[in-house]
Amino acid sequence: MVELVRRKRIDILIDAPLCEWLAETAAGVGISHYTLASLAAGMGHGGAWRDEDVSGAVAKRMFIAITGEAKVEALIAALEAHLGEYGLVVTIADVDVVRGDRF
Amino acid sequence: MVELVRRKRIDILIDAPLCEWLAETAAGVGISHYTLASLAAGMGHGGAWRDEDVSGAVAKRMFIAITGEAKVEALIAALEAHLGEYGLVVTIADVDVVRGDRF
Amino acid sequence: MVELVRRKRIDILIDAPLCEWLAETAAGVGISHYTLASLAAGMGHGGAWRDEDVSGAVAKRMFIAITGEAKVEALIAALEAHLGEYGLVVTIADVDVVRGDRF
Amino acid sequence: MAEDIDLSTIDTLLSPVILFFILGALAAAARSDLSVPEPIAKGMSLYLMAAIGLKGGVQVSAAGMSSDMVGAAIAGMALSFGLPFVAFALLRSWGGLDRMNSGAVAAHYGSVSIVTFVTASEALTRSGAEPAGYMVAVLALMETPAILTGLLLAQNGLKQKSGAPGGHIWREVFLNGSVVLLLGAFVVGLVIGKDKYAAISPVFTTGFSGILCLFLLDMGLVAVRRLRESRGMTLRLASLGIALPLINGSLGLGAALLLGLHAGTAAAFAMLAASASYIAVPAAMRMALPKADPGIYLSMSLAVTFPFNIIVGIPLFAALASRFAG
Amino acid sequence: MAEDIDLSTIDTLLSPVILFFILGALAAAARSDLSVPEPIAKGMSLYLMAAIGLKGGVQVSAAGMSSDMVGAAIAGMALSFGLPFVAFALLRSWGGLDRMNSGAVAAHYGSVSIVTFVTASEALTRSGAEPAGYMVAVLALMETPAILTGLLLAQNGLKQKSGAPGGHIWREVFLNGSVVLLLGAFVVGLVIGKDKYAAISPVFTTGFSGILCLFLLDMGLVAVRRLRESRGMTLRLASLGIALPLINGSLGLGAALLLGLHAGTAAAFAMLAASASYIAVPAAMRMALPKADPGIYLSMSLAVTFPFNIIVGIPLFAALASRFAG
Amino acid sequence: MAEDIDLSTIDTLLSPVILFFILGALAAAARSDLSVPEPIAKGMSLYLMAAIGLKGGVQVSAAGMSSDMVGAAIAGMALSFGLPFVAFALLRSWGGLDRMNSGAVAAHYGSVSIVTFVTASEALTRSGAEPAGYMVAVLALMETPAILTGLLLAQNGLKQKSGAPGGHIWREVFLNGSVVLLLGAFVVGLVIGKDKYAAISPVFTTGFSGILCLFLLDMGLVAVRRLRESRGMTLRLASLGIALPLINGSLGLGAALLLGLHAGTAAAFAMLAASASYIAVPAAMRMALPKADPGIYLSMSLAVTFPFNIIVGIPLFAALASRFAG
Ligand SMILES: Nc1ncnc2c1ncn2[C@@H]1O[C@H](COP(=O)(O)O)[C@@H](O)[C@H]1O
Ligand SMILES: Nc1ncnc2c1ncn2[C@@H]1O[C@H](COP(=O)(O)O)[C@@H](O)[C@H]1O
Ligand SMILES: Nc1ncnc2c1ncn2[C@@H]1O[C@H](COP(=O)(O)O)[C@@H](O)[C@H]1O
Ligand code: NA
Ligand code: NA
Ligand code: NA
Repeated sequence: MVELVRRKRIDILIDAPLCEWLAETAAGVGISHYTLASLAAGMGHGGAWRDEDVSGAVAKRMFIAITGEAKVEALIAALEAHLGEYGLVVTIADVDVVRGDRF
Repeated sequence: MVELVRRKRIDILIDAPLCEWLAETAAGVGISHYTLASLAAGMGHGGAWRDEDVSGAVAKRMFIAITGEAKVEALIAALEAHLGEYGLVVTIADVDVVRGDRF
Repeated sequence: MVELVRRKRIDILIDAPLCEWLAETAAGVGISHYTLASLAAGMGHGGAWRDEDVSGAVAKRMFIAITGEAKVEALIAALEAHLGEYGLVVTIADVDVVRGDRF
Repeated sequence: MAEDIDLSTIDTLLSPVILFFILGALAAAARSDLSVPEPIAKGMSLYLMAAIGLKGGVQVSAAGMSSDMVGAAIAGMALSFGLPFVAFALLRSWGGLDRMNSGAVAAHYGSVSIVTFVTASEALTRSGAEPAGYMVAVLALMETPAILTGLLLAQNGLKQKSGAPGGHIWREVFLNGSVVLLLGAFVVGLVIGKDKYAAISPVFTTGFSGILCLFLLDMGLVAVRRLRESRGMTLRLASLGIALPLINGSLGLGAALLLGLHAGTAAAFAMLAASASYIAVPAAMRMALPKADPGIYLSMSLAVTFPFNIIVGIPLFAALASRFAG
Repeated sequence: MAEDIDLSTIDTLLSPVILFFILGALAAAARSDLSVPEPIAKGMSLYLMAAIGLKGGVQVSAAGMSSDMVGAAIAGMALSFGLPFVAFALLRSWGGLDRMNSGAVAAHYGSVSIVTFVTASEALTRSGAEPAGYMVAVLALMETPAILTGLLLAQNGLKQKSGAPGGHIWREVFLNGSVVLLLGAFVVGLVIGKDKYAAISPVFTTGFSGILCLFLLDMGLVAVRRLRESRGMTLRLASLGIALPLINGSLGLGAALLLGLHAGTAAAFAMLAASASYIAVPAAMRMALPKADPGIYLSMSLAVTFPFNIIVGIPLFAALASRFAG
Repeated sequence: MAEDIDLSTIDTLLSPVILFFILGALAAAARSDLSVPEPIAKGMSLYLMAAIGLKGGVQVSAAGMSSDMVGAAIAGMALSFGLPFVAFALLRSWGGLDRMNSGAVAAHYGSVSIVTFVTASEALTRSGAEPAGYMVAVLALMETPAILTGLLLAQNGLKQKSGAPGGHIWREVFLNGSVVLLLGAFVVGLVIGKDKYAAISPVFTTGFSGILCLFLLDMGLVAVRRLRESRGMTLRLASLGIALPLINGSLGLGAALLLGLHAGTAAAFAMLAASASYIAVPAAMRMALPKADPGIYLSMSLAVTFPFNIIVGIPLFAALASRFAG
């Protein structure tokens, strides 16, 4: 049987213009692999947004990384100062992965 | 260290034409913040669908909300009558969030 | 109250050209319902990719299926031989679902 | 003296527009991975709606309002209200569908398909029998009444379940994007008239046939893929997908003859009646009758009736109109 | 002898381009679900930028460099640097915004809106007062200086918080896609000249007005939807969204008159000053001043100032330029 | 008497099409955020394929079938089968790649790049040496044979691992969207002929160069971005990315001269041989040889060979064909 290993999945909802910065911040704490999912629309404290807005400034992406607990904590610490001002929505969940040594 | 708080993440797969109705139903039970993710294709009891279909009628979205357990239960109760007829696929998972007071 | 049932959600990150093959493999172990989510970009051992690449060869999708534990294990076993060469990223998480008999 | 429409079937079939439709259909049938990105398809359909709206408005601004126009508008709305009754009866008896699905399908056949109208206009114009500009307004007016009838039939009277997406349905029905764009562009065309239209006619007139080719390529792909993915389609339903456009088209042609419309306009009117919606109505039905099976109504209108109208319906009703209209 | 621009307000309002804008605005106001897919809108905006860049370059390659050009470029950059100070003062005092948001909004008003410029050019050209080709380069040069001023004002001097997305901001500012495409296409136009442009002019010149109609349809939809979703907008801010283009446009017109630009060019110059960015600057502000509220700056520039300029600003400054410019 | 192609290198480089490619490449090199939405790029590539397919078919319908056509088709398929052997040998020896990756890359170089062909046609037509219409069919025929050879070489004979996506590969190979659209549009063009083409020629002929400009802008962006993200690229592989088009192009030109093709057609034939696929073949390889590194084959074909062909290959082989072809 294929072995399953417990890891963390961190999801960060972020403005599209800030994705590159987030990727660099994540790489800085050792999270160099990630995926960006496409989002269509949303509603938050700052009001509604849609991907259709002509100004790319309000489009958002979901940054997803599967990694170990320590790195997740390091990333959160690195983001701490910006959580509020960038309006990041961060969730962390337990996942089982195959080929656990990769993450 | 940044404090992590346990919350629920509810994912609801729904037809694009019904998203607005779902958002209103969710707001009715106090879930006013959400994100809609883009989906490309799928297969279910009702057959296959693709985002490319010319009639927007069969496109789907994933409604995602992070919130407390009580509101999740309230939302499910509010949707109960429609779960079957709208073919909603609903999943609920545990997540840890930062800035837990926001959710 | 609506009854919640514990199921597994399996997410498989896969190259767009291989989606059809994956769907057939999943159907082979009894997972015939699934959803494909749209992804925008990512970074892994094989370097960066973006959905904007003119050659569809490097676009990726997230295959999502909610199902029982046994079928998840069967799927992983069926994929085992290909996990490495297709560069699949597989995660499995616990979710609670409504209408549990459907999954 | 009957106006002559030079539109032999074989000639229509060999027009580039139809050939691209057939190319798309064959590619999908052979399971080729050819596909048109959805935003491009939607962009082209917005373009086509803006273009026919504009051209209709410009034409009416030149030709002036006519009494024909009022007659056609009233007849069109009456047909849109009435045709679903015929369809409903046949779907329940011969088709074997339940009340809910019959009502949902019937709404599609009372309403209209914009692309069928556009393709018919293009074919008629090419054969020297351009339909009157006001037909665009008639098209827009015919989109919605059928939805009312279909809902009445499906639910045995209109009711509103609490918590269901009620208000949204009526907004979807009356302020549907395609209705708004068609009528809006029609009004823009009316206001600007021929002279100001000249500056934008390279995009909206000169480019029209070419874009329509690419759009129908996609429609061919989509129609056949839909057919392949159909569940719940039966041979009986497929036969209704062919019978209904013939019946509705004949009723439409009859009404046009009674109104004394000229041949090109009468043929276009018949095609409106014959066509079945696959954009505005499915979205409304998905909201209003979520238990109705989209596999059935989309497959019938998009995968059976639409190709039938493009390939058989247009030349047929053009020939009939040419023979009988004055 | 003053050049005469035949551009009465009512005539502008009845141009197809403006009517499509109004159609989009009305559709959104009525909450229709009409929408243009985002990739199509982005594709059209790339097309429009390539087209005006090319046309500007080709025109300069025919007309040759002129000293006007240098004057206009310097004046444009000076205005872009300077106008945010005026805006900032008004936003803080009358508008009641804090330093951060005032700086962010001010940057938008110092910078320029490409679509406003394109629409103004189209209207001026139609009225026989085509702006000089080099104005495209002036437009590109005016995009960025205001961002500097806005940041200085917002932060009370430039500082860099550690860990903030610093390098990216400056790349976004100077190598912003729209600046690069505009200037790049301008250079391509300069290099190829009139003869080689002929082969591509059917797409970039003949198709221009038609595509602009469809693009402004989308802008109308987007502007009104943005207005409806605005939080943090006040009546005072809305009034500034109208006052600022009037003030800035007048300053721009004054500068143009001092430089002795001819009427069409002067009107275009005034419109650059009057317009507010809603593409390049918002993205930069989102990075540089994440705490500033995008709801405020996008609503003011996109939902108030842009429609005001399209409907009132263009005919107004065209008339003023026609009266005062030589 | 040799036909004269008036296509000096510098003149080609200064054509708008090439300048837009260079603009895109420079923008990406400077790390500008300029980008063309993927659906727009895909839409433009569908348009370009439909347009060259149609034009080829219309031309053949006017010129009639010729024996040249059969010769070129057979020679083209033979080259597509054979060229990967040369590439494979060089990739293994000089390039230092393993068997798997060498086979995957070799398949790309035996196959063809549609955009290179389109750009070559445009340049040749502009210089008065339009290639024969049947070359579109030759292009389509050359897409697939190389995939077979590449797989044979990579796997040391064809085998099918159980559970691997076998059937899909062959569908992808033979019913690949681009092959189907090219050949389909070619047949449509053959059927409709010159007269019926007139109605759609504003879109497919008049608009061609302009759309190609925008498409090559995107190709420049994509090629350079791909180059920057390349891992596994070595200087030796890059040098092969330049050597292979020279070798393959010369072999192609030789074959064309033996067949006695006229200069424009011979140059186009040489460019087919010289070009490397970056759409159809990568997708097939991703399925058939998932362990082969897409970073290598995409970078070589898209980021090295494609720009080389556009900037050096086309004028070079045009000049050679002009000198040697009759
Ligand atoms: N509780 C939530 N659940 C899901 N998505 C959220 C939630 N809160 C905020 N978001 C998303 O994050 C975006 C920004 O949130 P805010 O900063 O609150 O405006 C919103 O537009 C939503 O897309
Ligand atoms: N078990 C499942 N896992 C993931 N997605 C599902 C599942 N069941 C249904 N779906 C999605 O929900 C859509 C509608 O489902 P259905 O109502 O069964 O046709 C499907 O087309 C899929 O996209
Ligand atoms: N740890 C990870 N977390 C999230 N996504 C990943 C991770 N590793 C790989 N991916 C995604 O999977 C793709 C292929 O991974 P790889 O095979 O490592 O190149 C990457 O481009 C990412 O989009
Ligand atoms: Na009908
Ligand atoms: Na300004
Ligand atoms: Na080749």
